[in-house]
Amino acid sequence: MDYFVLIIAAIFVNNIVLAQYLGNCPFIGTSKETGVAMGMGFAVVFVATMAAAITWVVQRFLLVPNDLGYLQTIAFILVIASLVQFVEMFLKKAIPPLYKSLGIFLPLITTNCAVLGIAIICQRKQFSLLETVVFSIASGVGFLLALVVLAAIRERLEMARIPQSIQGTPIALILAGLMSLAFFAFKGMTS
Amino acid sequence: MKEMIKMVVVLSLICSLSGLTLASVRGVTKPFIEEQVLTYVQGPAIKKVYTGNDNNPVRDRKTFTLKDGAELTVFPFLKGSRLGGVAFESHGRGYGGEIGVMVGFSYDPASDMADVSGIGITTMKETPGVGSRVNDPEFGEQFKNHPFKGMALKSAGGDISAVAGATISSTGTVDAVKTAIATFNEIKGEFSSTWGSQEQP
Amino acid sequence: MIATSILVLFGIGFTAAVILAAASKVLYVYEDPRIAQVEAVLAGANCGGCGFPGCNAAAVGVVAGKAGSDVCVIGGPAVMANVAKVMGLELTEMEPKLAFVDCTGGERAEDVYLYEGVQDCRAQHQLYKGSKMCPEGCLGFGTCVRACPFDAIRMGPNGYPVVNPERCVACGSCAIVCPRNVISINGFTDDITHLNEINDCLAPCRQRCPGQINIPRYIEQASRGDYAGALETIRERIPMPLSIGRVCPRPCETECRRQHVEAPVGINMIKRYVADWEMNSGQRLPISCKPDNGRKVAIVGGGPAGISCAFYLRRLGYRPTIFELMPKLGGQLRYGIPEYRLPKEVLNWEIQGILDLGIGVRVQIKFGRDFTVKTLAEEGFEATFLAFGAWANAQIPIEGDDARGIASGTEFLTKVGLGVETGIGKKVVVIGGGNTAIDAARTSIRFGADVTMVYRRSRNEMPANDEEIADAEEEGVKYQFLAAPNRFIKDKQGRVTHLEYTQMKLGKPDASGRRRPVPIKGSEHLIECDTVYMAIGQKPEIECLYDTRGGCPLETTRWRTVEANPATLQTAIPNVFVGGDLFTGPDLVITALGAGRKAARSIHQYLTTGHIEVPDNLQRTMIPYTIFKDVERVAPIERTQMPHLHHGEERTCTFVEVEGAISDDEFKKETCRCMRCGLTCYNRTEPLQEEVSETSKNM
Amino acid sequence: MNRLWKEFSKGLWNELPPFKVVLGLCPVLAVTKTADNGFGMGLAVIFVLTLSNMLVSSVRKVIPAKVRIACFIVIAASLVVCVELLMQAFAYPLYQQLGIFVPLIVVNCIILGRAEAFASKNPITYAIADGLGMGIGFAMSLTVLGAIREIFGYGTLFGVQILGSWFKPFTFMVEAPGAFVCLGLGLAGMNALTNWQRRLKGLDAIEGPKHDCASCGMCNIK
Repeated sequence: MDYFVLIIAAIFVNNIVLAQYLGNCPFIGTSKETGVAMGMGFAVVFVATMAAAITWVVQRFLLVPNDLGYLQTIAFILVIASLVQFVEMFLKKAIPPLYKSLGIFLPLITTNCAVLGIAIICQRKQFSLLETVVFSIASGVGFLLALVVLAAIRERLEMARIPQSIQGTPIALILAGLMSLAFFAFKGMTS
Repeated sequence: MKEMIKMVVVLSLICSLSGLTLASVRGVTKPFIEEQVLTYVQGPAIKKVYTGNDNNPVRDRKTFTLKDGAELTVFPFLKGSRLGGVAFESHGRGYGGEIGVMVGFSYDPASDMADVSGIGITTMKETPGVGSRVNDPEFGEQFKNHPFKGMALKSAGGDISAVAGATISSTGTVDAVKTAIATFNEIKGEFSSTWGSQEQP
Repeated sequence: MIATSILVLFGIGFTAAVILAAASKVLYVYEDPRIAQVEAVLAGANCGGCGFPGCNAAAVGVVAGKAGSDVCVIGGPAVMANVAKVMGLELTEMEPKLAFVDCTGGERAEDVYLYEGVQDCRAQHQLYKGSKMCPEGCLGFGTCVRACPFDAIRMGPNGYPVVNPERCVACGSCAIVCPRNVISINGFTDDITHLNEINDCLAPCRQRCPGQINIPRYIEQASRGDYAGALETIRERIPMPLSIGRVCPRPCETECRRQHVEAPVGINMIKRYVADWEMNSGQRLPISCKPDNGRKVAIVGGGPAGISCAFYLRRLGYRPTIFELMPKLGGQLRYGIPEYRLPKEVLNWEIQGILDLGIGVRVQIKFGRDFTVKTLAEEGFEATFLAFGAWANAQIPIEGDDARGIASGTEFLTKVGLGVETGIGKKVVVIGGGNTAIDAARTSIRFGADVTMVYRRSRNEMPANDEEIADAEEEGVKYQFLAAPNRFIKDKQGRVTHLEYTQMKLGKPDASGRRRPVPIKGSEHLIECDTVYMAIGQKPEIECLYDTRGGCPLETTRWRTVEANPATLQTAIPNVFVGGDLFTGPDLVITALGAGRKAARSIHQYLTTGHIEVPDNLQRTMIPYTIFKDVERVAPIERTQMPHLHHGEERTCTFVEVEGAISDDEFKKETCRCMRCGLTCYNRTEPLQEEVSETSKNM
Repeated sequence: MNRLWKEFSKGLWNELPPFKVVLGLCPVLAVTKTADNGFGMGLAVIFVLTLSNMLVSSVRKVIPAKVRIACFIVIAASLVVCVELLMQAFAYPLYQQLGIFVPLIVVNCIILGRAEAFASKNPITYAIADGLGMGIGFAMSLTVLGAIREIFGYGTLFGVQILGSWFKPFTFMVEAPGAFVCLGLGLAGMNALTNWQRRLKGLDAIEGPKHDCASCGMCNIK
């Protein structure tokens, strides 16, 4: 399959947050400041890619040969949870600067549905290993993009006159809706 | 160290317990799931490839063993209790991977007359917007009530028009249908003994 | 199939656990085990109130020493005790802090333009620094209210935010978002160690008061009947409201905006009223102090500066000891100011209350002779505050000044204060025009003498208070203005009989702005006298600072005062501080009290952090834009007169206090006269809103 | 009994997820295209939440603190796989509709959040009541949201045409943007209601619901 199309589709057309509804808790939770949003976004790109690649191996060489496809969910989440913890320890030891900038986000990613979601989507679409890697990087970038854009808008909105009931999460969701509407336009590009 | 061992033991134990539970649940639900998958995944394709039957092809399905040892599930179309046709899945190589095609046949055991009654794409990974258009009605319609003869692309001397710009996908689809015709011819003799003699109310 | 399922999941779980277990060994990074322990005892709400991102980061911060055991703002004392236990820290009492709104202006401050933009303080602040005329005041859009994660701030009815102390955890979110620095997070220490800064909301009286008392606030509290609160406010800045309420020459009243309506508010009479209320109530109000931290500070000199410094050091938890040469504490208050202005009974009551907080006293012990800075350090005093005043009298070296019967005004007043024989005669001449001179003159009157005051300029130039001058005149003191003493004439026994002076006339103004007296040739006159008190100024006695070899580690000035950093009062020896008249030369009691607090602040910071912080926006002079004369829309109310307890003849033979207390009604009226000024705002009798809405209609 | 009712009922209104406590947004957005999808997802969550609360509460004393979260995840994941299998066996069309959001129940913060915040600290009966209440509340919310989107998006309710042929569906409502906007407006409406009630009682209005994911400090990263 054409990798370019795959990347564009993953970032824009089927944006992981705005079109696939994945990873909404961190999307709303960490989009108050652009700096934080960047950190979270990069952490997701990093972890999602590793998780998708490793779960691909687990699926292909452990579950499928043993006809245990139904254990996919539990196997994946176990792998991802251990992976995140391992990566945290590894970064702390080996690359402390990187740990400093991404470390605080890592524990939060264990239960981020974007990571598990990307891994499962890759399996459902029966991607090859390379496709899996490319797709998960692109999806992560899509998450990063949406998160940073939302954070930028919300920073601007800090000073806006918003009715009391709509302040906070509601306005963030409505903004996300408008962004999603904008991304919706990409749907026409490929079909 | 002791703490670590405890950690490993507890986690492994819980995983094994969960494995036991899940395997049991899986064992109980497996037949139900198979039925449901056939009904809802292949069911729509089966419905598309043949009209005029009054049975439930999924419930009446039978598994045949081919010459090369592979197993094939065949869905019969019955009208009243007369066999009017069958459908089964066949595969061809496309651009992005295998293309699964449900091929329906109209078959009259008495006269041994058979045609392709229609096809439906079940699985494919073709390029969206290009190869994926083999799933479009314009392409699929060409197979409706198509005789076995001439089942090839126009470029190969047949009468099927390929999807523009997606020759490989089109070829893959046609190949799948051709394979299905071969398989059909191989096992059609067993059909009437399986369903034809049924005289049920 | 069941077996494979169990096996595979067991395998995954086992592998994951083993890898993690192995990794935690192989990739082990030493992490202080206390981090986990501290984190375990924190509240775990990840609220961010402490300023760290989450409880884990806060724990790391505590272990790294970046935060104390009081890191958790919502955990309260229990959490703090646990953190302290883990860290082995001494349990420092957590000082409760609160968000503090330093603006009373709100809607009272005038708008300079009409603003219709985004209702957010930060947004408006970007447009010409906000619409309010006051450059420091609250803009009133409630950005802080929205920023508060604990729902502890509300917009009050007067257009500025009000903090709910029950909910506030002092997380500081409000202070961060406020573009005008109106909100700060204050605790007890900040309250009593704060120095006026130019962006505080400082009414003119507050700017002028050398003690920096929050005058509008205590008047407002007093007007509500909250006398205890008013006294607490006063005691945030000075420890002696009773004494200062009697003796202060009230520089604050010279700046009071009310004088542009009719007359200044009687600030000091309000202070005196609430202080008297406490004394007459029969019991002392509790004065909050931090628990004793066992650190000793020596205070040399038991005058106003020393008492003030000791008071604030004690409140900050230190263990101060006052060393006093005289038999009793009080300094000029006791030995300089006569009984009829400040009864000794009142002074004793006030000083006793301060000493009862736990301040040590050693009397009749002389600095330089009985002890030195060095011996103090050996005794375990970590810092020393020198405030032994300015007791040396200035001399005019004129002919015959060695005659008997000539003494200095302070000597005389001290003897009166000590209750010893003064040797006063029947005809007294007092030379000088300051308050000490007046005190000497009025005291002499009470000894039945005939008193003439000789001053070389005119009445207008006299530095003493106008009221005092008038009171003295009323009591029978004669004035001889524009008279410069030439020589003393003595009899055979060596006792003074006459003072010869030259008549002067006023010439051109000199550097101090006062017109310089010029002698009129040939205009010598004689005044008959048997006693002369010279009160022409005092200087500190700094000989005691010199060691036996004549060396002095402290720098002194040509006015014989000790050199120090005026903002911190720290001398050349880092742990020695000076204050009071020893630093400024003869000055007001209120100045000395203010210096005592400033020194206490410096000593506290020096002893806790080793460094004394000097904000670069300290208010040193009057803030120009706050001084204006067009005080509009205020209905005049006449100023209350201080009642005199006795009059004329009767007064001259008694030392009983002259000024009395104002009545309850007068007190209420006087408190109502205060316009509760801010930097540019004040209470108008007619509200301001109408004007704004009118102009907006016209637009 | 009183406390039992309290733990059960709090999820139905006072702490109604996701309106009063913002938890588990992804499925809320993704599966509320129609009322029956929302209802189906709600049932799945009730099942998983109740059982996971029950199991977590019953094993809470034997699990070492370090692998606590891992064990909770395994428990939740096993239950989710059960749901997956059961749904495939008996409600395959629903399974197809919900897609990957069935396996993703395992990372729904509502499951781990309740396990960590409630079940791991409370006895089993209360844990069950809490899970059941929260689950039912969540299902209610999903169904209502699904119904709204379905009515406006398709003109149907539970698949039955209720609006006449005059009605031109707003496709917007069933697509992703509609999901976000609907949920946002839903939250806003809930806030407005709360504020109105508070004002009736003479209290001040409050600003939006606060995130309440006890297991995650995401919202406070600075």
